[in-house]
Order: sequence, then C-alpha cells, then structure tokens
Amino acid sequence: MKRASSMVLAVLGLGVWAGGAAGETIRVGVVLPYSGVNADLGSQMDKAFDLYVRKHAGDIAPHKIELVKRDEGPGATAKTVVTELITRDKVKLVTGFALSPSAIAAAPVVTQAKVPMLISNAGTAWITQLSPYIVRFSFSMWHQAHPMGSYSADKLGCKTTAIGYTDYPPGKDAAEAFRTGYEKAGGKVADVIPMGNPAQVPDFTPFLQRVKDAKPDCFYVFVPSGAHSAGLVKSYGEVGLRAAGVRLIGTTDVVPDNKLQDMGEAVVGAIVMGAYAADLDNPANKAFVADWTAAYGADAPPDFMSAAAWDAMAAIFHVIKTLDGKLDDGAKVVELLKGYSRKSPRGEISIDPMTRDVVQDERAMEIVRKADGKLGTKVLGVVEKVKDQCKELKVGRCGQAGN
Amino acid sequence: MIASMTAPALEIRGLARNFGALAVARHIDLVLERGARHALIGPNGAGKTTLVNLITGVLKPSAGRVLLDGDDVTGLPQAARARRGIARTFQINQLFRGLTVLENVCLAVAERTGAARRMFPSVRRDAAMIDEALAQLDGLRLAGDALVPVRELPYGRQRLVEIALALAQRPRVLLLDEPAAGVPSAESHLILDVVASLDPDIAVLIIEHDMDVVFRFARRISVLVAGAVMTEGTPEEIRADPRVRAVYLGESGDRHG
Amino acid sequence: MPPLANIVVSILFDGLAYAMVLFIVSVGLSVTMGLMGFVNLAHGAFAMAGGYLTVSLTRSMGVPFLGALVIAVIAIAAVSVVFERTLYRRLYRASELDQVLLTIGLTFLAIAAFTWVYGPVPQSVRLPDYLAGQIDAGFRTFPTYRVFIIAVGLALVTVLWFAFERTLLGAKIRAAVDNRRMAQSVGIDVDRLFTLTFAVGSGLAALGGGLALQLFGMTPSFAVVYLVFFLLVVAVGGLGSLKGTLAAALVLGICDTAGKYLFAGAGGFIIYAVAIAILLARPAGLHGRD
Amino acid sequence: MAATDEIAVAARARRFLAAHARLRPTEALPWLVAVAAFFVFPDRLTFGSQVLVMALFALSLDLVLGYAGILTLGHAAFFGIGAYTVGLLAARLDWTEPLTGLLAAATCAGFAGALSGVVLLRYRGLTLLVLTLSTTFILQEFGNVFDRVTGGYDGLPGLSFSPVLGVFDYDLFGRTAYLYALAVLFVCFCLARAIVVSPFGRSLVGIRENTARMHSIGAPVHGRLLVAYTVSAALAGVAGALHAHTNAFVTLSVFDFENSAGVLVMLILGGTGRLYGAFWGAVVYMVLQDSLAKFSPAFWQAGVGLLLIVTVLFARAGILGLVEAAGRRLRGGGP
Repeated sequence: MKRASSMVLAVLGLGVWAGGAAGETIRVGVVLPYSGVNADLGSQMDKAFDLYVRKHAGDIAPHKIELVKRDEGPGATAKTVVTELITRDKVKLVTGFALSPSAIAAAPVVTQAKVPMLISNAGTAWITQLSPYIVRFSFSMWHQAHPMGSYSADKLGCKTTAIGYTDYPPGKDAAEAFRTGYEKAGGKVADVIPMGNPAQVPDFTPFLQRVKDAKPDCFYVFVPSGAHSAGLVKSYGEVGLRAAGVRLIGTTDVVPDNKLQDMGEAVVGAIVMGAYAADLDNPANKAFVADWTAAYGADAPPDFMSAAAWDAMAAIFHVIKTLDGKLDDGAKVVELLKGYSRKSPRGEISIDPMTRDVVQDERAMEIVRKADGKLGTKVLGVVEKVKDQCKELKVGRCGQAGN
Repeated sequence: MIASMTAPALEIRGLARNFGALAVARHIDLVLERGARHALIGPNGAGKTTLVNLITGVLKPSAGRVLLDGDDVTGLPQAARARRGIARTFQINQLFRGLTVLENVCLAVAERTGAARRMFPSVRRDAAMIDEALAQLDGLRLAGDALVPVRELPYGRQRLVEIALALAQRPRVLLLDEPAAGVPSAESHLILDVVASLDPDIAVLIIEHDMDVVFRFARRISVLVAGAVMTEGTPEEIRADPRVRAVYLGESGDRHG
Repeated sequence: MPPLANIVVSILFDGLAYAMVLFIVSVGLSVTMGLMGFVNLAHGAFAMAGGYLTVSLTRSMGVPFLGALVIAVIAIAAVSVVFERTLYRRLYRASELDQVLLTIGLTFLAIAAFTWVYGPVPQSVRLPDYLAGQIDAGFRTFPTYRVFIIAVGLALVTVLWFAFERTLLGAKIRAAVDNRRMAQSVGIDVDRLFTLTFAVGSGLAALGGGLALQLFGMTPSFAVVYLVFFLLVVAVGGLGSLKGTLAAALVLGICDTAGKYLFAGAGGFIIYAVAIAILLARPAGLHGRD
Repeated sequence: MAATDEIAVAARARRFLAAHARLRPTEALPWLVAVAAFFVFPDRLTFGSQVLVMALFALSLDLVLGYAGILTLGHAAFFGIGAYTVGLLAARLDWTEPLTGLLAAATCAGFAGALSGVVLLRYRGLTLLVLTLSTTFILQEFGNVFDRVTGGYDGLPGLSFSPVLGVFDYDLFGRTAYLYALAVLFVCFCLARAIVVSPFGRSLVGIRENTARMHSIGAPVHGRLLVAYTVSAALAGVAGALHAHTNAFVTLSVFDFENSAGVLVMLILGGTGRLYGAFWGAVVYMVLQDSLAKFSPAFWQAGVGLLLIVTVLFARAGILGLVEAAGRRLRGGGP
C-alpha cells in the first residue's frame, strides 16, 4: 500500500518518496529492460529475482529486502537511473543489467557512490575492470566461446568452421573468443559473417546460404537469445544446412531454454557451450526448476539468464545475512563477495577474488529429443572452473590495467 | 551602363517551352520599354501564365532569352531575377496566410534591402523596415488592415496585398496576372484604381480578361493564342484586327453584351 | 550446379521471398498515404496485431495456420475500420505533425497492450507439415515456406493489379490518388474510398505480420522495429503506386539479400544506401508523380 | 483626422512587431521553474540535466521544423556527432575542457549539417524523411564497423571531463551537471530566440508559410534553409556534447531511430514554431515517462501513448497551442 501511494505521487511528478524505509529493510535496485526490444531478457531475470525473494524471505529475518525496479529499456539513461536509485531510493546494492552499455555507463556512479553492482547478464568482458565495486555473476562471452573453440576442434571434429555473429559487442566478442581458441587448437576458419544488428531480426537465409555454399564442417553462431535465436534455428533447418551435414555449434544464447521447444527438429544435434540448461542434473537445479515451474508454469522454463540472476540474488542474501543487514560499507560487501562460492543450479560457482568475475564449469551440451518427446540437452563434456579468458589471456582492453 | 539606360526594361526573344510533345510557348517575342503599359490577352489556355512563369524564372525555357535592362537573365534563378527588379502577382493568391498584412510586406521589404540576411534583431533597423512597409500599405489604403492576419481579410483586400508585396520589391518590371480575378465586380474598381495609378517608371505587363480594363489601361496589347503571339499593337489596332475579333473578341463580346 | 549460378539463384529466390513480405505489408501503407496524405506510423502495429492473432488462433484455438491467416486478415481489417472511423478521420485535415503524434501514440498503446497479453517473449507457431521442409527442384532444394510466401505474394500482386487497373473501384482509387479534389468534384466519395482502402491495407499488413511471424518471430516491438523498412519501401516506390511499391520491394529485397550474401560485412549499409541512391535520383520514387 | 489615424496605426504596428522581439513575462516561467527545480528536487538533478539536454535538442529541431517547416527524422545524427566529438576528443586526445568541447561539437555538427543540407534540403516530405533516417542509420553502421575508434555499442567508457570553467567538478548528485546544462540551454535559447525574431528568422517563417512566394520576392530559399539547417545541426551537436559531458559516456545508441523520433514527438507535443514548446514538450514527456516507468517499468508506454493521443484530439499545435487558445478565450471572454 505504501508502495502504491508512492507510485501515485511519482505519477503526479511530485517526485517525493513517501514513507521512509523501515530500519532493517534493505533496498536493492534492480535495473533490467522491462520495455523495448530486450524486455524478453528482462523478464527472465525479473522472474528469478522475485522468486528468490519470495522463497527465501525468511532466511534473512529479522531483515527484509525490497526490490526497487527500474527500466533499462529505450528512453532511460542508465547513469540517471542508477544515480537516483542510490541518491533518492537509498539502495545499498544494484543488480540486474542485461545490457553492457548500461553497466558501462553506470560504472563511474557506483565507484563514486561506493555501492556494489552485481551484474546478472551484461557480458562485455572488461566491464569488471571499470569499477572495484562491480561483481559479475553471469559470464563474459569469453567464458563460453573460448573453450568452445578448442573443444570443437579437439572433440567435435570441426576441421573447418564458418563463424556467424550478430554485429554488436557480444557478437564480436563471441566470434573473436571462439576464433582464438579454435585456431590455437588447429581449426581452420572458413568464413566470418556478421549477421545484422540486434535491433531487428534479419532474414538469416542469405547468410546461411553462404555458409552452405562454403561447406564447412561446423557453423559456429552467436545471436542474442530471443527472437534472433528462434529465427536463426528455423532458417538453419529451412536452408538445409543440417541435411548438408554442417553442424550447428555455438553458445547457450542460440538455444535458450524458454525458446527451445518452439525450435523444432532443426535444432536437434546442435552443440552449445554454456554453464546452464534447465534440465541440468544437480540438486540445486532440480529445486530451482521445481520452484520456477510451480510459480510460472512448465511452458516458460528458466534459462541461463534466470540462473545467473538467481545466483546474484542468493549472493545478496548471503551478504545481508553475514553482515547482519549492515550494508552501508560497499567496500566491505565487495570484500565479502570476493571468493564467494555456492552450489548453484549451474553447479559449483565462485567469484574470482582477483577479477570479481565468476568462475564456473562450462559444459558442452548437445540438443536431443528426450524420451518424453521434448527437446532437451545431453552433457557431452565439462570444462571445469573456467575464468574469464579475456582477462586471463589479456586480450585488448582486458589486458589494460583495471581496478 | 549607357547601353542599359537605353535598353528596354524587359525584352523577350524567341522564348519557347515544351512539356514533352506539348508546346505551351512558341517563339515568343515581347518588348517592354521603361514605363510601358502592356496588356497580354488571349483565350484560356493560351499560355499567358506560362509566359509569366518563364519571365520570372519559375520555368526554364526550352529556347529563347529573357533580357532585363539589356542583361541576359535567362540562366538566373527566380530569386535572382526578383532581386534584379522583376516582380509579379499571382492569379491565385500566394500569400503568407498565417502572418499579418504588415509582416507579409515586411518580408518583401527585407528581401529587397538585404535585411533578411540579418540573424539578430535590431530595434532601429527593424523600425525603418516597418515604416517602409507601412508607407507601402498606406499607398494602397491598406494601412488600417496592417495588423490583421491575411487569412482573415476579405478576398478583395487580399488581392491588394498581392500587389503590395510586389510593389514592396520596388520593381522595374511588374507582371500582374489577372489582378482582379475572383473579386466581386463591386470591389474590382479598387484594384483597378491601384493599377491605374502605378508609378509611371515601372514597366507593367498585365494579363486581364476584362476588355474594358485592357483598353482603358494598356498602351500596347499582345494577343497570345496557343502559345504564340498572334499579333501586337495599339488598342486601336487590336480592336480593328479581324483575326482578334474572330478568335477572341467575339467570345468576350458576348460576355460584355 | 555451377557455383555462380547457384549464388544467383539463391539471391533471387531469397530476395524474392523477402521482397514479397515487404510488399504485402507496405502496399497498404503506400495507398493510404497516397490517397489521404495520412502519415500512418501505426501501420506496423496492425501488422503486429495480425501476427499475434495468428499465434492465438493456431495455438489456443487449434485453427489451422492458413485458416488463422485468413481470419486474422479479416479481423484486423474490421478492427482497423473502427480506428479509422473514430480516430483517424478526425485528423484528415490536420497537419502531418498531428498525424505523427496520433499514430505514434497508438503504436505505444499497442506495444503496451500486446506486452500485457502475450508478454515480451517472442511468439511463433509450429508450421503445418506441408509448409515445413524443403521442395526438391532437381538441381537444388528450396524451403517450402519461402516458396509459399512467394506464391502468396505473386497471387496478391495479381489480384491487386486486377482490382487496381481493371475495376471501377480501382479507377476511382487511382483518380483520388492523382487528384483528390478533382475526384470529389466528379462525385467520388473519397472518404468512403479511404475507409475501404484503409481496411484492405491494414488487412494486408496483418497478413504480412502473420507471414513474417515465421521469419522474425513476433514481439511487441515488431510495431516499431520494422517500420523503418516499410517507410523505405513506400518512399522508394512512390506514394500510392502499386507498381512502385512492388518495384521498390523487389529492388530493396533483392539488393539487401545480395548484400548479405556477397558483402556480409557491409550488409547493413546496403538497403539504406540503395534507398538513398534511388531517392536522390528520383525524389518521387520509382513510380511516383512529381 | 486621417493623418492621426495613420500615426496611431504606425505606432501600433511598430509596437506589434517589436513585441515579437520583446521579452514577455511568461518567457521567464521556464527559467524560474528550472531554477526552482534545482532547489525543490535536489536529488533529481541528474534526471533534470537529461531533461535540459533533450529540451536543447528539441529546440534545435524547432528551428528547422517549427520555423523553416522541414520535417526530418535524422536529427539524432547531429546529436550523435556532437556527442562523439567531445567523446573522442577526450578519449583519444585528452581534450577534456568542456566549453571548448562544446564549440568543437557545434563546429563538427554544423559542418555535417551544412554538408548534408546542400543535398538533402532539395527534397521534401516522405522523401526527406527517409533520406535523413537512412543517413543516420548509415552513420551508426559506420560507427559500428570502426568500433576500434568509436567503441561500438559499448561506447567510450569512463570519459572524464575537466571541471566546468576549471572550477565546478561533476558531483554524484548532479548539481554541476544540472547548472551547467541549464546555463548552456539558456545561452542557446537566447541565441535561437534572437535568430527567430530577426528578419532572417521571419524569412524562415515565410518559407514555411509559402515557399513559392518567397522565391518570387527574391529570397534565396535553399541558401536560407541551409543556414537554418546548419545552425540547427550545430545546436543539436551542442546538445549531444552536453549529453556526453553529463553522462561521461557515449555509445552508438545516440544515433538510434528512437532518439530522432523521440525528440520529434517531444517537440510536437510541446508545440512547434514557439521555441518554448521544445522546453515544455521535453519536460512533460520525460517527467511523465520517468514517473510512469517507476510505477510500471513494463507498461509506461501505455500512459505516454494515451497522452499523445489525447493531446492530438484536444490540443492541436501541442501544449503551448492549447495554452494560447485558452489564453485567447480568456481574453476574449474577459473585459
């Protein structure tokens, strides 16, 4: 009710936050794209945050947590949003950030305000270097794409590979990371194809036709998970790449769990590298998926972004509990998160104390038709405890001195 | 310089214009001396307005030349010709309808004096511009309407604003395209009085359907038929020309009973 | 099959399928803009509505895909008449700026409404078996669904061409696009004509949305993110021209496909560069009137 | 008798036209509101500075759309060029002084405006709309291809600019950013206002009202439009530079279609051809969007859409058009 009344005032443009926060209520800013082309990604993470808070509210008693949600979509400037979360809404932490540019824009703010930022998706590798207050729970493209490079050359028999990517930073990173790992392992890149921008799903057919004509063993792809991935897999089937024996490989973004069932037969046999799939077999994931299904239905499963958001919220709860609700000292919070580890739906994950980036197992997963007729994954192999390879290998900006 | 003093105000040589296969102007010659009072008559569709458009530069001729004070202006765009002293009025009002009468005239004054290039306001210089515009309006008995938006004026007064705009350019050649067109006959004398009292130094070419006006006003008349000048002469010569009677006066003779 | 010929066939075939989608969505926009000079930026929202309706009909109600398309076209055409009667017609004589504001407002509302109902997750439908898969033409295979799109497109071109060029109604529309005042003065009820073309145009947009669903997926942002391409086609084709819209869709569709195939690195530029080049040379479009 | 009438008319006329140039009391209102906002909402100043930046951007568009009557969907190009001018100068050449940065941005954007205007201003209507938006897309693609220079969509992060006037550093609460943006907006408004009431500005209105007649009274129409477009582009560049300064960040999304369309909507909402329509349009649109997005991050567009539709149905010519109509009615009904 208090929230509703404050909303009314906000609508009136009075901009006065009515009703002060209770003593032990910890406010956490959630910055996600709720509107615009990326709203889909926002909702996958938003559901995870809400679910965790609902399920675990008792864990932090007597303290309470309140999520203050802000749109990261079109028309919002991340810097303004984060500044006001800190200065007006008095949040102790900010989390979310689906899009790298938002996290990048807000980095100076959290540095200045000494407020930790727990990233649950933004993937540009060097973001963590922009502020000592940034901790990432998701992954950079180098986490998945680089191991996929060596794995595909060594284990999947990809002697030649064409690379296709959506032409924006995550796509470029995914292509470069794959290529670095792949060529080092002796693979030969047959073609590199930028496939349009992230704003509009392109007609993928001409790109795929070009791949088909180049006849590589494998076609490595990065596209944003969402309408792009669905469109890509459809076209992959239509063009007959699969029939022509060109194997589809990529990162988990190509086969996000919540679009997998719609992709049809074309996707069977595709092999992706990633830390998470909804049918991953471990206790933490079984519990997570069961809770999720109970809350949101079986038709809309969680995906890798939901898992990362889930872990970020778990870390926030851990911090609240450990510090007994006293989160004013942002540096202390970050110290606590360095080296933090948990049994996540993704398996064992931890935060690298040096880089404040996640360390997690990456799995090569094949898409298979399961006994119940649904599409699912089969784990072919695991690359254990993968750090962000961009920073490990000091590539480009990742090699520059950061914080 | 000397040459241009003695040259006619406006001279047209062999002006022609085709739209595809359709010739709307065929080899037209016309000379307006300084202070000329010249009427252009002809049946509808004869190409009278087209000729005005060719002279002012709205249309580019397919052939022929336009000379202003002996200088060839054929290659010049419309605005440059206007600045050199050709002004016109339009058969259908072309005014700045949302602006007041005074602002309309000020725009023309500003273009002539070059003030329109000035990108900052200046109380003193703006006042001079306003005074000139007001004087212009006063001469046309429009001063009382100076602050009325044009679109709120009766049509007859709007026709006067058409002329005021052209005169504010201080032209040496003035092309009047049916100045009284569309005005109720009870009010048309106001406009024709203005036409009759124009500065005698200005060379005036008037397109007009009302033969009484034409014969009273013009010292020379050209008859345009199907894009070509059929004949040219004094009012008496034209009145006496049987060909003119046949193609033109006959039909308008009926109208005027 | 020799590689070069294969490339040419690929580009022409894929380009043609893409062009047909562009044509089907854009033709309604072109005729309504040409007829009333109405800047209808909500056209993409009608396409989106058609797409979502197709999703609902096939998924929740079990209507076969083709039937769903037909129902979507009729339903959206009918709904568009309601909008035309209540909102659009108040602004026929308003400035284009007011029209921009109204139709952007409508688009925003549509985005919010469809997010409310369907959520932000991309929607798609499972194609019937006879449209999935490939057609083997002997020398190579073609995706069945794209062949289907081309067939629908060509059929529509034929029907529209006949209606436009050979019927009294078409003659009236052409006359009204040419010169509205003149058409009115000879007794053509231009307002009613507009309602009719608006309905047909919106219905076609809905069809385009239903077909594009398979290619691009359907999200609430569809209403704006593809609008730019529709405007490109309308401008390059020339306002109110059926032939022009078709020519523009073909040129842009095939050039875009060729660009993606041959110069993937510069692919994003090509559709815009071609549009600019054509418009600089022919400001009124390929078949426009000056 | 007649003579005194004329003198009276002349005096009135002079006053009337001078009134265009004279400051009216209502013109103080936006500035009073802006200054008051600084004290009333001390924790909203970062947002406030974004509103001021958009007001400046809308103002630049008003010069070409509201006064010269040119409808464009590519003004984000100049905004982006301005933003990248100061961004690249700071990131690559360590040129971080803000005021000279603004001048550099104005110069680059103005130059781009002049260059593109020579070609584009020969076109009108839908053709111009599509030409301008295509050009902007190509610029954006260009920035994406040369991401080594521009940083691509990840942008130029962590830009640090020198304190304004060498004294005022950017603070977390955005006090400096707000006052800096307000000062720049004020200066630009004064400049735009002087141009609009000058004979040059009136001739732009003449072109908007009747281009054919402007040709025939000797106005070099294309040249005039080109000058106006150049000035407008320069102002848009200043707005973009200000955006970069206050955000300490630039990405290629400044070239987004949404940016061009958004500023257009704000201007139409406020009212075109009135200068202050740019101010009020930006304020109303952004405050509403911000408030609604806090209330409902996913569905704020419904509220904004409704506002736009209601505005069109009840207030042609935008918010200021409505205010003017109300004012006329009050005066007409009053004594």
